[in-house]
Amino acid sequence: MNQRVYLDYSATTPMKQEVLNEMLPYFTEKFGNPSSIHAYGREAKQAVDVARDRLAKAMGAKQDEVFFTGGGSEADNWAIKGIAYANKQKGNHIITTKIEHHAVLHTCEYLEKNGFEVSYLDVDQYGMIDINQLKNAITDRTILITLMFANNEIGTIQPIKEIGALAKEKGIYFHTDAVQAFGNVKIDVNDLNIDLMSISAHKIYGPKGVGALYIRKGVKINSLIHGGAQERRRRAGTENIPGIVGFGKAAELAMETLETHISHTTSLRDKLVKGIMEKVDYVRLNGHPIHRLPGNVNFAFEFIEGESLLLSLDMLGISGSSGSACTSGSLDPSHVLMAIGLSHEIAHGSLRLTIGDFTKEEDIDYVIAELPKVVDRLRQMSPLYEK
Amino acid sequence: MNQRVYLDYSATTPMKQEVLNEMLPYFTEKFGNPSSIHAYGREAKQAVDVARDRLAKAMGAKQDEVFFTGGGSEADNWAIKGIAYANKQKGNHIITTKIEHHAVLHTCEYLEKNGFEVSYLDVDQYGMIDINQLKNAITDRTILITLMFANNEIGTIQPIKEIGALAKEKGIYFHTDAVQAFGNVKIDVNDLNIDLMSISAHKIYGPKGVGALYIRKGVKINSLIHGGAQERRRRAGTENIPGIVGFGKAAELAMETLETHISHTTSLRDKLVKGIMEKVDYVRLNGHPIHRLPGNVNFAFEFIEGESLLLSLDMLGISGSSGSACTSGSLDPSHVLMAIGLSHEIAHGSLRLTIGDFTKEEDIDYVIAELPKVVDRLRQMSPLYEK
Amino acid sequence: MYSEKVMDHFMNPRNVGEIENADGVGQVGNVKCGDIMKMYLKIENDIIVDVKFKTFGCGSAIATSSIATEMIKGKTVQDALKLTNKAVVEALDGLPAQKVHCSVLAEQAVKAALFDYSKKQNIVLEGLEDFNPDEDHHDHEEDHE
Amino acid sequence: MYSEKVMDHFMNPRNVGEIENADGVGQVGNVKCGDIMKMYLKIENDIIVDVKFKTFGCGSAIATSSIATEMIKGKTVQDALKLTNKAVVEALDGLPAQKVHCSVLAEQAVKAALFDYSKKQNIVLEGLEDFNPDEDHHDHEEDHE
Ligand SMILES: Cc1ncc(COP(=O)(O)O)c(C=O)c1O
Ligand SMILES: Cc1ncc(COP(=O)(O)O)c(C=O)c1O
Ligand code: FES
Ligand code: FES
Repeated sequence: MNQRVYLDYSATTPMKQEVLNEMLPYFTEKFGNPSSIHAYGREAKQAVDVARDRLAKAMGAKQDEVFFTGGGSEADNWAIKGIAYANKQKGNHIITTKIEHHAVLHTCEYLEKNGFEVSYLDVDQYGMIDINQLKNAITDRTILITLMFANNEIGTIQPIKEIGALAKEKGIYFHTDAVQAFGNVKIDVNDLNIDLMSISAHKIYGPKGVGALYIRKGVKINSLIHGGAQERRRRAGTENIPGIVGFGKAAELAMETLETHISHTTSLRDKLVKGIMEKVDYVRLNGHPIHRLPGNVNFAFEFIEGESLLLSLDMLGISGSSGSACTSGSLDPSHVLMAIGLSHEIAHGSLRLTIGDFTKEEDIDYVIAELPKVVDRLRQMSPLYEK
Repeated sequence: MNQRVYLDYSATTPMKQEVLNEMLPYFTEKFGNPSSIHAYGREAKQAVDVARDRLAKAMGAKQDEVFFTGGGSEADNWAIKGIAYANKQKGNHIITTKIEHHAVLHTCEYLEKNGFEVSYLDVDQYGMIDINQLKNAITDRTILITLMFANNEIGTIQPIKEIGALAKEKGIYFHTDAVQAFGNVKIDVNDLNIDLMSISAHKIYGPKGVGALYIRKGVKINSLIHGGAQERRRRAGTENIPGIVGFGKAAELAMETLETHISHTTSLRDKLVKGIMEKVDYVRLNGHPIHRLPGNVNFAFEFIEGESLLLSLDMLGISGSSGSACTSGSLDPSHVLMAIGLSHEIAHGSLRLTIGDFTKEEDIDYVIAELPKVVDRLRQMSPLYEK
Repeated sequence: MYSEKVMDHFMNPRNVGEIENADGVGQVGNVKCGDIMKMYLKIENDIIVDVKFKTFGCGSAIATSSIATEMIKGKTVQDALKLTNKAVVEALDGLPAQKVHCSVLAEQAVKAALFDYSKKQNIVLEGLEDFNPDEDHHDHEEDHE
Repeated sequence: MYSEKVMDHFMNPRNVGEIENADGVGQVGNVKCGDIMKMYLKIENDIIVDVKFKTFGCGSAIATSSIATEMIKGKTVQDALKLTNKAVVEALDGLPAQKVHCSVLAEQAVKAALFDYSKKQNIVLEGLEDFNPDEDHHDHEEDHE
């Protein structure tokens, strides 16, 4: 393998050196527990305060509306179960979509087994919800709309502002899973009328195992993890100080470099799409042509299967994914690709390539040169392909 | 401040350099998501497997019985809620003690609000439960005994083997919060008949924000965090690879050095207790004289209040705690000290000093020299103290 | 978490001690909550010429007692009665939110000592008509969820 | 996750292609599951003298097809009938648990081609009496919790 080309930034990102540098002192020297009142404890507490402030700034929130968690999945679980159980006397109906991340979908399914009703909105061929269908789904028992900001597989970005305004008008809590959007799209929770928002550090060049939940002041929510008085009594557990410090730094960097990040990834994305579409036939681009994450490319190649495509690319040093990272170990075709109306065999032939800050133009050139050959080789082997 | 003496190892430990060294490559180079099938993903997956193996060895478990979490509190919440909801058709009764960590207590209180019944066992003046009281508390509706291995404030170690045997005999699940015991006491989950066990990395010189739950094969338990297929579909969320790697290394080190660790901390502990008891009057040692954590000292000084004691020590560079770290920010006297029968004013005057691998003999000498002066100064200011 | 001013008054408290045959003695707080403040006043011609305190309590309790004694020493009884917990907090450059109640304790200790003085003198002090020295002013306002 | 042997057969599959006028052709799997294997046999005097395959499927599906063709080439029909998925897995130095079913698919593809051969020859092959070429052998056995 001569070259290593990582194109799986939506699965996870490498941490930036600046982030690691800020974290390092907190492992072995400034190792205190923020709940302790002595010098070590105060030093740790201050570090958490700085990080919280950076995150709040990055989303236009107040400091005391940002709560650290152990990741994006925990944030999703907390938001949905926490709202559901705290507001069940008001109603038991939740609205979501068919293309949510499993952290949202499986949580909703769990609630369905426990007395809640969930409506799963359809999406069109580009992965967009229909705001009218959303309006019609609302009943007087609806307590929560949980609707992802941007999709992790096909990159489609939903009309969050419209949804937020609708939720506000109807007096329904609005949670958005912004794990993929945060750091790739400008987000202001007030402008967009978001009540709760999940984010995760490892998707924005920060550490794994840290996330956050934005909770608008006044929102009625139960805890998911009970115990000590951390996070203003809402999320127990000794704080992951280095992780939180790293998340803060990553968020700050993301905001400082947002424009160049977007233009860099968008231009490489467009180059990759154009290059492949020109050289390969029987291929389509999944997701929305315009309203999509800057670094997201998702192809469906007919007549071949995703895993053998991934394996072949991996042998060439190219790291991609088919469907979401969480499910690429699974054998089912992605629920997102099914929801946008792909047939089973085409869904099976999907390939996600996601671009990030460290992606270089020559990486894209390499993929444009190699990928068509791989597709061709596999098609030659396929009983479905007639030349 | 000329000297810095950290005596709050039960709140959290500094990470060992060996642990950090193993973690470092996983932040910026080997940064893959274990769910990805490409080279970066496989490398990450392998790292998790190694760590899981190390942890399994450290507790006598099988690899596939160890599940990583975001910390000890999450493990406690998962174990208790997970067992409660998965077995509620069998019964709704849980037995615990009055001296559990808040991660257990508040979780039990939460379940009480949701249809479960909880018995809180008393402890004697040394913090020991009465096995007969436990026996009598068991009903045919009892589904879980959750009883901590060693107490975080007073260090008392419970007769876990007897409890495990009793639980097994009665066919009741036995969970133990071993966050303080793991790494300080030899633990074999089979020998002790433990069905579920919570542990946390940052208490054993590992990273913050990582824990694990041991779940014996065959135990019926619900998930706490739903979503992706990680941790054999039982705990969703992208794995905290560097954290998990660090936990594995810390556990391995703990097992390798267990004997010297115990003898080192025990001898310094005994020296500290002796030194203070000889020089200060109106003082008692809280917790069990023999069955206690090797590094735990907990004094009750009459006529003075804990926070002013802590602050004064902090000015001398000595970091201690009053009660548990999680609640030292709180104003209530510790529930543990109340449970062992201390009066309010004596409970308020408690000081926990916990010793670890980096504690030196001269640190203890320094405390023995300074602490009595501090106690005396505060007593001179106290309206309760009559010379 | 504490300002330098608080730490200074905590580490070097002013006017610690007792006054024998004090003209007014007040004690507030209770052992259960972990705080007791006892204040002694020597008053001559309506002027507080000396003041001492003893406190069992947290760092902030000690600091507020200390600064409160400084703030009323040399003042008239009427001026001392005007001492508010807010003034105490300001004089200390602030207190953490959950510690503001300690300053209330300091205000109450001064008032209790002045109330005792007024009873001994058989006078009624304006502002202390309804004062109840045994009232519990110590509210920890926990909000466990 | 795959052994070197699997990766070798995946990257350099043996006997890819079609045989014109094959004596037996079998196809198993279905597009919905993402795997189809098609196997072509040339049989002379009860000996499999040539075999080719085409597979739409995962890496393991391609590797098992490839090695299966190697394992039956030059064998008698009776010996080929004895090919088990277990032998295929062993020949590949193992497969991940969730990929073992791909080897079942390879075994079935061989059987389906032999069944087709027996029908064309109007003979009954021992072991294929109950063979149903349209049965779905592809069981993904998901265990979502
Ligand atoms: C006995 C006990 N259980 C649980 C916990 C919680 O662990 P963590 O801080 O990793 O959430 C702690 C420490 O804080 C503890 O001492
Ligand atoms: C849209 C979305 N939501 C939630 C998650 C889960 O976040 P985490 O891996 O931090 O638990 C992910 C990524 O895995 C994601 O892409
Ligand atoms: S007086 Fe300070 S905590 Fe109550
Ligand atoms: S044949 Fe390989 S996954 Fe089904």
